[in-house]
Amino acid sequence: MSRAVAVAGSTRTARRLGATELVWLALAGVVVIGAVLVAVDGHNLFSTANTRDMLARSSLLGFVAIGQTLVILCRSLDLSVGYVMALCSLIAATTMNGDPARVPLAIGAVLVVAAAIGLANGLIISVLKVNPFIATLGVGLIIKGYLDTEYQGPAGDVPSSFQQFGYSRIGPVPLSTIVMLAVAVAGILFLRKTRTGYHMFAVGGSEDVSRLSGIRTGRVIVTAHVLCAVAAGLAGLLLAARFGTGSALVYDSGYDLDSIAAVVLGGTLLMGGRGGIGGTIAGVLILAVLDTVFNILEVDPFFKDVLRGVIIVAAVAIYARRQIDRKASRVRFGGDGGSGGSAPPDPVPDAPVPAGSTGGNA
Amino acid sequence: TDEPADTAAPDESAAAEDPGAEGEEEPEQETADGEFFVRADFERQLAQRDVEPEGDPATPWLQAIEPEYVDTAEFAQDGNTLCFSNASVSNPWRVTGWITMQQQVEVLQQQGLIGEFRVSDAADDDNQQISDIQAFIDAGDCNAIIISPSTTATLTPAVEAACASGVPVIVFDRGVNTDCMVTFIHPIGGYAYGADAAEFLVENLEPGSTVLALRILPGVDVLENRWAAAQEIFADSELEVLGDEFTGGDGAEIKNIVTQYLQRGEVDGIWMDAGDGAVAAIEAFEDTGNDYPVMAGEDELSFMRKWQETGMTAIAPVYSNFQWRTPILAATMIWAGEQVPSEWVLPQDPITEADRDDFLERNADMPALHYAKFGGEDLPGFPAAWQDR
Amino acid sequence: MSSDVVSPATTLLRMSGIEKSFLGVQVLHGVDLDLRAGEVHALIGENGAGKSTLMKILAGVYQADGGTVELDGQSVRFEHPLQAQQAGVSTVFQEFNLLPERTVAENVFLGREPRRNRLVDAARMNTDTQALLEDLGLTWLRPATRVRSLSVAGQQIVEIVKALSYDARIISMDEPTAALADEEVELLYRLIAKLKERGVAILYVSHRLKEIFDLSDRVTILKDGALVDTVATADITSDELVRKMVGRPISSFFPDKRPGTEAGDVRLEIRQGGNEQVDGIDLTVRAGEIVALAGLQGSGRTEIAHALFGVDRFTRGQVLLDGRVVTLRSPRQAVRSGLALVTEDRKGEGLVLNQSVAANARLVLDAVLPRRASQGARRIPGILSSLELVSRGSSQEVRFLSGGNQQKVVLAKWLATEPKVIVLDEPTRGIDVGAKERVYTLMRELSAQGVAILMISSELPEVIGMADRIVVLRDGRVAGELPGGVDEETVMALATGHQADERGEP
Amino acid sequence: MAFLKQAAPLMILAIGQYFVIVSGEFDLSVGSLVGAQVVIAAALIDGEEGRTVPVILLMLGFGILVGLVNGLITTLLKVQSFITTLGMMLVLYGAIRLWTGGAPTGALSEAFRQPGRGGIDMAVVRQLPWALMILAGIVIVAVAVMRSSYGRTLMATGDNERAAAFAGVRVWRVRTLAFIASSVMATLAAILIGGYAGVTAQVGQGLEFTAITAVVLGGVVLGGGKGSVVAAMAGALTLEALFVLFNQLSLPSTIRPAVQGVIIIAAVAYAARERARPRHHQEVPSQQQPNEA
Ligand SMILES: Nc1ncnc2c1ncn2[C@@H]1O[C@H](COP(=O)(O)OP(=O)(O)OP(=O)(O)O)[C@@H](O)[C@H]1O
Ligand SMILES: Nc1ncnc2c1ncn2[C@@H]1O[C@H](COP(=O)(O)OP(=O)(O)OP(=O)(O)O)[C@@H](O)[C@H]1O
Ligand SMILES: [Mg+2]
Ligand SMILES: [Mg+2]
Repeated sequence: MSRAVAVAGSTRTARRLGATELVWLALAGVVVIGAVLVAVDGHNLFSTANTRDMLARSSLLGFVAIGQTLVILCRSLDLSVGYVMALCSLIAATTMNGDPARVPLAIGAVLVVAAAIGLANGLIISVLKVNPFIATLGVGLIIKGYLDTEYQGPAGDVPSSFQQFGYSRIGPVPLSTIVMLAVAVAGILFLRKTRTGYHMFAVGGSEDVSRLSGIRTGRVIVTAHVLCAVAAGLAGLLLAARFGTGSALVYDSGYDLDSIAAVVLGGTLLMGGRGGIGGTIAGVLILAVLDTVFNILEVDPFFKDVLRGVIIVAAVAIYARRQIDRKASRVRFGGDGGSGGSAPPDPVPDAPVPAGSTGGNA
Repeated sequence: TDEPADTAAPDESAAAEDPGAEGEEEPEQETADGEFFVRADFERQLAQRDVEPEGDPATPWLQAIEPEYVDTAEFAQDGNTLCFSNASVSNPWRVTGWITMQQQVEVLQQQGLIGEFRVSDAADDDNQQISDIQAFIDAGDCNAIIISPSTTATLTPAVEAACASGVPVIVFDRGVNTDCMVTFIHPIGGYAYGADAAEFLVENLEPGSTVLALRILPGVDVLENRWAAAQEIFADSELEVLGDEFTGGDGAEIKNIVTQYLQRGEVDGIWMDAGDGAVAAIEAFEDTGNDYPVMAGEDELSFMRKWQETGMTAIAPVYSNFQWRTPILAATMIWAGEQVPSEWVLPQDPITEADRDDFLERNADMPALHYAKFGGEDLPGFPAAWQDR
Repeated sequence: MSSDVVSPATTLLRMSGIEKSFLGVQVLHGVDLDLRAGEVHALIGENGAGKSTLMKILAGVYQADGGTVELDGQSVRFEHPLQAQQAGVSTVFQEFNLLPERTVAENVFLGREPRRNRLVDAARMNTDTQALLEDLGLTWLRPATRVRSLSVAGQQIVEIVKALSYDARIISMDEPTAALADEEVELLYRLIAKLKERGVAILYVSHRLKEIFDLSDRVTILKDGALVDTVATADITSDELVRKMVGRPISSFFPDKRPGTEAGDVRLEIRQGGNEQVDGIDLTVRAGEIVALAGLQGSGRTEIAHALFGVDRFTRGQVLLDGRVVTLRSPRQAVRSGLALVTEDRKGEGLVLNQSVAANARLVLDAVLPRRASQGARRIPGILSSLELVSRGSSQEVRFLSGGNQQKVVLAKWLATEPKVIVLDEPTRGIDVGAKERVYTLMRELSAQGVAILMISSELPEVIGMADRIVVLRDGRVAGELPGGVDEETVMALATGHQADERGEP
Repeated sequence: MAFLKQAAPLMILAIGQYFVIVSGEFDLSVGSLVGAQVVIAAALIDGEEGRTVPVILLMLGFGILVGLVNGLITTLLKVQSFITTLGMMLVLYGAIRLWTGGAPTGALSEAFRQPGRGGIDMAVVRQLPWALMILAGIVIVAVAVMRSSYGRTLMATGDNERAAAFAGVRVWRVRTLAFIASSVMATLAAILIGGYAGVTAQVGQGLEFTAITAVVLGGVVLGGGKGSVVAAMAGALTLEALFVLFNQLSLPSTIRPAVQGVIIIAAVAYAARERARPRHHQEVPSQQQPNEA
């Protein structure tokens, strides 16, 4: 019996390795293929310059995608992140207004505004029961209206001290990437170490089950949206640091859909309940590596879009394949000799014989 | 002065520090408002229209208005790898210019003046373009970096970093808030463009006539300048501005909006901040049975052909597309240690009815979304390169 | 075991006059129930009697429309399951309430994960779960296993472990043994004994009378949402209990065969059918015959129906219809060959809830025989009225119908295709007595018309009362075949693999 | 008349999107597809009248192909349609520009422009636009389809895929056909839009979100199984009327997105309330209620 369980257990773990690991494996694959292609072209993908480039490209999308992971885990979605980023870059730059002393104030303002938008998203979804797609699209439009009315172009001035956030590096690693990875680690710890993190998986897995287990599902969804918006706010800060000013036009750069693509590429289920930030980071890195490789190879920008579309769909198709295989795990009479591991082991030999009232002496 | 920000880019910090600039004007309601109108720039650009540019009129891309030459001896070198960070090729104006640039590069490559021509395209994403520029800097083997910024101002730090790397930097089209580059190449600018169009409407419409303004997107400062100049001029006129609408440059949207205005009343003139979709606006008049308006489009051939066909009263303001050749030539000049203007202001003459047919004839075989003043007729690839794409 | 064993009969919980309606249909009519510390209180009644509803009110899932709940003499009203949990009431729900993607430990501690320094202490969660499992003798269950990979019984055990882990004073269990084999039932007995010693009150719902007599101190009987009686278990016999529950002697409950109903030729035959879930299935159903598939949950009955119907496949063996070998790869082919399948999960697999009665009833015609759909649909009103469907018209959405009426729509949908073989998987699950009788009558009518019926049911009286032959499954294999009318113990013995007389009489 | 003519393309897109949404999926590729089709038309026709019909047939073929690919990837490879069609959106956007070098080339023929631009001259209304007649034709077909067996199975699939499968519905086929319908509608919309306004580089951009918003505004539920095709069209008409209203009210154009955002959230929230009401008992009470215990 225990043998059967052990077998079942080990095959389980072998399968489980897949989820996030597969994405990192895919990343490794992309890096290797990229490196070969780049080498054939006479360059070195791992040169300091190129390594920096790959990492730098990952940081902005990284912030947004970390937040997006949280909402997608809850079976929600945030289409307003692009607008939040734009707004936050403007708030940051105009609040700082060239004065290094105002940097903390600006960061505070950005976080508060972003959190408030996330709160609005979360409440519209959980209290008004508006589909997340429409809710966040609508909130995005509202922000867009505000931006279009208030800002006719880049505004504000970021002091050079804060621009360091966007430009300085430690060795080959850009500071922004380090911060992004720190946020990612914080996010991973949040998901793995806090109750709210646990509950996000639960709510995404099944809202009803979560509720019956005493989870206040609305709060979880709202929290996820607040954190997502705050992550987008951090991305806005990074934009401000890199631009030296705030810019509304960022909302047209497609970070909303890109971040969702990165999350899904990272193996998180769009239906919620499974996945994680670790995979998302790999997803973001895959996109960044592709970008760098395409750039070195001078791939036509439009061909890049084609490739990206194909790669995203292909990756998700592969994950879906594995998902289907999973179901075959509860085999009772399989070709594999019927070992399975699904049926509960029959007797419980080592259980102490109970004293007192069993069925027998009723 | 060679403050590039003065022309294409408003210097917000300057504006913020010096609110008097617009405060003392105390303009009446309809004039250009606030932030995106810097009167000094406006007036200088309007004046520049009348300045005779230096150089051969046959090669307008090498002409310059009131140039202040800088010495480039420090950048003279034998290396000839040219790097170009392009904002995007996402609209017909940029596509046309990009082809011209490539043709120019080919010529110079054959002459051995340019070796490798390395390009990255940021697909309209500022952040991506910053990374692109950094990648060039980090690669360390560019002998010159040309930058066509995707948004004014936001690329300032990246351009400064490029300058700091010691490589000669050339910026063209939109500007950035720094003067660290060797040369900043651009036509006269947005105020002049907007004013050309607005003045034409004021001259050709009866007082009391109505004008509809069609704009592409809010928040793009170079486009805001065009509109700010137009507002300034309309305010001083007796024209009534019915409204200003954002169209996204989408023909269907333009036609819808114009049709709606026509249903509500007369529209005598159309002002556009860019000529994309001008034909759709004209068709709205045709389809609703209204007389043609007085129209300011752009030197896009679709519009100019329609203009010729209908004989309407119109003007094609120009945002000189031939400027795409200049940075390439500038790079070779810099390598050769020749002087270049620190701010290289190219001529920007609108096409009027007088020279319209001439330009149409020269571009007879070109596609509809081609720009008349693309300035590549003398390049060997002409005309096939622009036709086939 | 008698009720006076529990000496100080402190009343922990008192529910009185509980009323509840769904969609204007009252399902609980002023029910009273009280629980004492250290007692096992059985709650019995037919399907749809309102047992689960009462439990869910206690658990804070539903709110009563009327009546009061007192806990320790204090009036309480649970608006959210969390409040019930905090008040010391935990529940094993009838439907699974687990997250398949999470581990056993994560599920057990869902909503109240142990923390240290405000962070979830996963290690402790695992050791606590491990300890809990060891305590219960469930050493083969690993805290870190994903629930998805467990069997139905394994999942049921996790549910129970989860409820026990709350340290609750009141634990209600809604059919906790439904998916369990005998050994696990034994285990549950031991657990319940331990809980009793600790003074926990247990509200226990089961359809297995044997368990009621084995375990409970008192029993409350519900019928059609109304309280029939609460008695000490020691003071009542099983016959009396059944009579109170059903309200009439069981024998009259199942209609007699129609005169002239005869078993004809073999319509359906499965020879050595097998796949990953079942193996070596031999089965024949003749025209005009009702054959029942009996077995514990998870024994593979539904799987046979699914494999037969092309939802899953038999990877081994043969299926013959009217003597000809057929390969049915999809429900569509099955329908075309004259098969019909009334699924066990009415909401999940049987109905498109947001659509009208009419749309549901003609769905199979639309899907499989679109060209004849309109013509076939003309029969539907007749079928619905012969089933005595109660609805506000054929354009009413089926989600607003009661369970029994929903089941009638499902039946109508399949009858409209005029099947030759009809498979009924738990056809009376969750429907009321009247509707049940309608279903039974219909089955008799169909077999009189020569339709071959394969019935799957977990309710032994139904199996025994309706079937001509009973095929009993155990662990995916045929354990044996019995004639209709045998006693429950014989069936259970085959189903569990134990001799009936090994256990005490119920 | 003019208003309906303007609204026709969005209504047609909404009909197409409706088929997909009601089956429980999304189609994010329609905006890109409209753009691609207009550009394809201009490039292939290149001003030659004689090529009009063959090119339109080719466009329809291309539309069917796109729908087929969307549908098969979604149903057979089990990629969520959000991702499938997002990928398709990127691929179409890139491929078309790759092909034309970034900006549209060629020109449309007069004949091609007729359906979107022209009409039959009439006494009272001055002109009966072709677009309106095409729209009417499509509406009749769409309503008929939704009443047909296919329509019912489509609805059932969106409502409960499993139950539909148990009833013999070939879910993959039904959904793939819905994607094809959506792409064909996008193609027809492209013919009208191209005809109406000619070729511009930006044509079609963002139409997918407008179309989805329109459908949802019509009370069709994302997730499938609820709402009628007529309501979806009404949603498109409402949205288009809203845009016209903004214009009539001379609402500053920059603020319009904000108003639009508020209106769609409010409308959908209201619809969600209405829907929740009759079956509110089935749901566990929302946890926002104050604790009375
Ligand atoms: N959410 C609901 N909406 C509508 N009706 C419901 C709902 N839940 C239960 N009912 C109805 O209430 C009645 C009582 O159901 P309940 O589940 O309490 O029965 P039960 O005694 O637990 O039956 P079983 O033995 O089948 O579990 C049934 O007629 C059922 O159809
Ligand atoms: N471990 C499992 N995880 C998920 N689904 C399962 C598992 N075991 C069985 N099932 C599915 O549950 C359904 C019922 O299983 P099965 O046919 O084995 O039981 P049954 O005898 O019909 O019992 P019942 O219908 O009473 O649950 C089948 O569709 C089967 O595929
Ligand atoms: Mg029940
Ligand atoms: Mg079953």
